[in-house]
Amino acid sequence: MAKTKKGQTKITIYPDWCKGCGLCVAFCPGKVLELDPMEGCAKVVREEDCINCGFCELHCPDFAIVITPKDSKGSTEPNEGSPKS
Amino acid sequence: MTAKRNTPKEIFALGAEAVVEGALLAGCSFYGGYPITPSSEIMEGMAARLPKTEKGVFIQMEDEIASMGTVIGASMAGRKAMTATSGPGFSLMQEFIGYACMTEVPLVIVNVMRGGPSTGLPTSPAQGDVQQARWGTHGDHSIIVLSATDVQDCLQMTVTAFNFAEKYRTPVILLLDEITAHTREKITLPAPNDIEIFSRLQPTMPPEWYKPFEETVRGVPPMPPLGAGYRFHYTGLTHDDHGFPTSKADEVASAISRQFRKIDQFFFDIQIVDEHQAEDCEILVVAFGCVARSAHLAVDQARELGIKAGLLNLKTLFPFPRGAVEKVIGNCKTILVPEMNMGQMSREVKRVNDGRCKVKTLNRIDGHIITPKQILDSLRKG
Amino acid sequence: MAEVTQLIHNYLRRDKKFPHVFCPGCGHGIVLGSLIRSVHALGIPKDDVVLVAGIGCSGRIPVYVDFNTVHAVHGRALTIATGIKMANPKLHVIVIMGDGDALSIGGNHFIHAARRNIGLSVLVLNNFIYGMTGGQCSSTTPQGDWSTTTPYGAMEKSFDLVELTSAAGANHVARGTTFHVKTLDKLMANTLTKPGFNFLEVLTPCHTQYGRKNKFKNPVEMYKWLKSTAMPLEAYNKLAPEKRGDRIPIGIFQSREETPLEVSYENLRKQLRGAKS
Amino acid sequence: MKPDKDIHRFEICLSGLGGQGVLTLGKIMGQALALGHGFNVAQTQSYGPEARGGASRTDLVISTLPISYPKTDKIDLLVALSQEACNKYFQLLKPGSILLVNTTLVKQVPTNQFLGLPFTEIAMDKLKLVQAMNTLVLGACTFLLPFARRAAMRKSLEDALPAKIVDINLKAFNMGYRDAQKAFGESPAIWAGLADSAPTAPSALVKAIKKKVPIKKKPAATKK
Repeated sequence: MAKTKKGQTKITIYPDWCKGCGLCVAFCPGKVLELDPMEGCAKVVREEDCINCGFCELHCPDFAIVITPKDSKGSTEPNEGSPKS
Repeated sequence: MTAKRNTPKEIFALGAEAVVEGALLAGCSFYGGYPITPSSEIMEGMAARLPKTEKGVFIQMEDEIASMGTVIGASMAGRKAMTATSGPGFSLMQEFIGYACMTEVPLVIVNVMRGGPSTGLPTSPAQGDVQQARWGTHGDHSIIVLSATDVQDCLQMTVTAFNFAEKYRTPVILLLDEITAHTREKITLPAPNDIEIFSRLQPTMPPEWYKPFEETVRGVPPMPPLGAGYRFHYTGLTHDDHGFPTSKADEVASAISRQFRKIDQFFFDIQIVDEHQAEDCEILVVAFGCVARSAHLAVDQARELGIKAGLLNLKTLFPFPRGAVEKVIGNCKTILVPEMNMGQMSREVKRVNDGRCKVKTLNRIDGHIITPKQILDSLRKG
Repeated sequence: MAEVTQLIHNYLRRDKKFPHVFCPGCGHGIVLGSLIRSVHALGIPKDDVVLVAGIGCSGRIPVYVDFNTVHAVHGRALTIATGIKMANPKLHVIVIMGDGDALSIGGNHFIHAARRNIGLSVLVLNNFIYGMTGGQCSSTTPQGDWSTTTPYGAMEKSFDLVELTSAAGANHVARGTTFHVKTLDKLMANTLTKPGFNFLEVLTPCHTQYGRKNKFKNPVEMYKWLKSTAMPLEAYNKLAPEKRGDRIPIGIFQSREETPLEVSYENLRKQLRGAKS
Repeated sequence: MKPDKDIHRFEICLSGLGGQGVLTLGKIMGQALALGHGFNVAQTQSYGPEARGGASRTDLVISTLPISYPKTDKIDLLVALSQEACNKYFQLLKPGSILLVNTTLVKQVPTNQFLGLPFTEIAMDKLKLVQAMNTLVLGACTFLLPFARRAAMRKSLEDALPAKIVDINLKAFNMGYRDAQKAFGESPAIWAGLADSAPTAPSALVKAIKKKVPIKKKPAATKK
């Protein structure tokens, strides 16, 4: 499984729907996300480090995270290097 | 089964068997149940017959609660569905009866009454579930409760029960008793074309315009089967027109009051009674089920003795046929209410009578029918 | 992958209030996501799906999703689902229940539905606790754990749902977790497609009612626990029994091909009617 | 169909041990009278736990008019096939009632006004089938009841039973009818009014009592 390049994705978080559970923040392998203590929800702080593993999108219990390719023609396949148990 | 019968036919049948015939004539194609004396003959009849019909489904469940669940599910999926039970089983069904009222799912429950409370007298008749049929499930609700007097009546009232269930989107309870269910009589099976059958209204608008619990002229919204393209939500929570939970006071009030109104405004259709010698009577017997048969004979015997007795045989127990009672008691001095319980129907009669006549009760709870002689003796005392 | 969330949004009921009612970190939303992805991937039309749920947190799921949905009474979702499936076997009937719902109050219905092997996809969202009513002990609360009704620790043993369901006669039995979502998606697809009683237990954390009282600081800690505790069944089986400890195997535990009830019944009807004419 | 005689509430009580086929007997008789003869018939039963051995009873009310009260009120014919049933239901007899007993099992009849045939013994000795006893009783009753027609009863029997046991039961039915004819001569005089145009005959009841239908041996064991 070839590693895709970092930073090819755009991450959108809907603050209205995010409840700030912190799952995405805790498990993101690239430490892309952080909890915003003021807003009480997750926000994107290092989008350029995103490896498009898809973990946050799959695990967000509130359907509040959307990942789209920056370049719309780019690969949207998830990187298989997602966290393993 | 394959060849459709086009002419009436005489059979010698049990009350329970007549219920089966009535249900099949009414278009029942689903039975979910659990065996319990003295209602099991209905279940056995359905087990033999339904798999031979085109779409008929019979399923024996693990208890009466589950039986009611399958009947509700089948009705949601578009079937005319029923179950039958007795005493303890009827108690177990109460929670789901409330759910069926709330979700307005048409179905028929036959309760063959036996002696109670608890296990009581499993093989003996009683009429102790009258108020339970009306008020058994928690919360305020409207419901239709019917009864039947003889075997032909079992057939007829089962058809009526299905028609009411479908017409008013409500559970309908048919209260029989052990004697009525276990009496064999000659009855006439009507030809299928000779009886009136009502089926629930279907929506005629596009799905996106459909509101499953909307106010309509009759107060009864159309009901599509699951899977027909009208995706909506059923819930036992108080819900809005679309079926989604709500606790807004105005939505709650309008939903619940519509559920009452859809039945209340059709009393003339729902309340069925039989009168016998009632036009000029001075002493009126109000009875139902097997006791109405004793009363019928007693009234005839009383008339021979010169007593102006009459009988009002209630086929609809709830909504209580107030109008029919009021109409008859104009000339009356006394009303006698014989029933095989400690006075459940006489409460209703007293309420309607409102002090106009003397209301006498005649109660029996020993597992035996009230005899014509008991009633006659009471009539003679006036 | 970009479609993941948008796809889910397409299946949600737009007029319902979001965010949904579930607590922060509750796994129920993750299960709903997995369910929607699987229904979509399998190409099952929304009209053909009937989602039946019981009472409890899991019972709130159907409101949000645009299928035919039924919110039943407590513990009895399977009975309504049985009626629906027998009345119309063409429908995909999916039942979502919680552990208390399915196995405590609904335990009898559960084992009998499994015994009948009726064609239902049955999801039990096991969070070890009664969430909605305030954290009371359920029949899957691990022995010794705290709940509001076991303030001195749960005394009774808990159910192993996988073993119970297999023994009761279900065709397919699986277990997944809300941490292992890709595995969950595969198990979900299996659960939605294979005929007969098809059971999937999903371990899903309830931090609010269970985690907080049982030494999990926050929801993340519970997912970490799932990550470190759950392991694939194949690996688990290779592990020496003494090394298994508290590990929980996940995967497919049972795959039988016995005829589902609705099919047997259809056959009986054909046979009876064939013999008649 | 229309019945050819007028009857107002003729009441029969059939009683015996559970397992003797009392309920089946009642059903076949009722069906014949309802469908084959055209009467209104209400058949009720005391309905006990489904174990064999206890007292079992079914009642028939037969009438040309619609039947209001379905239970029996004043029994015209009591059939007692066991001692227990005879003891238990004897009190139902009123003046003018006829009692028919199975003399194989009923050894102590509380009256000397009764008709008797050893039904169980006949079933075992002549038919080698104790289960056919109830059909013998049907035959005997068909003879005794002045409004009963033999052909209609036979037809009901044929309709009600599985094909493989029809023959033996028809044989039993005919045997019961003939044995009753032999033993009792005619139907009870008190029912003469119910017959077509039969002149009032000497009381068959009295005759039957005088005849004292013989009992050959100890009754067979009655355990079931």
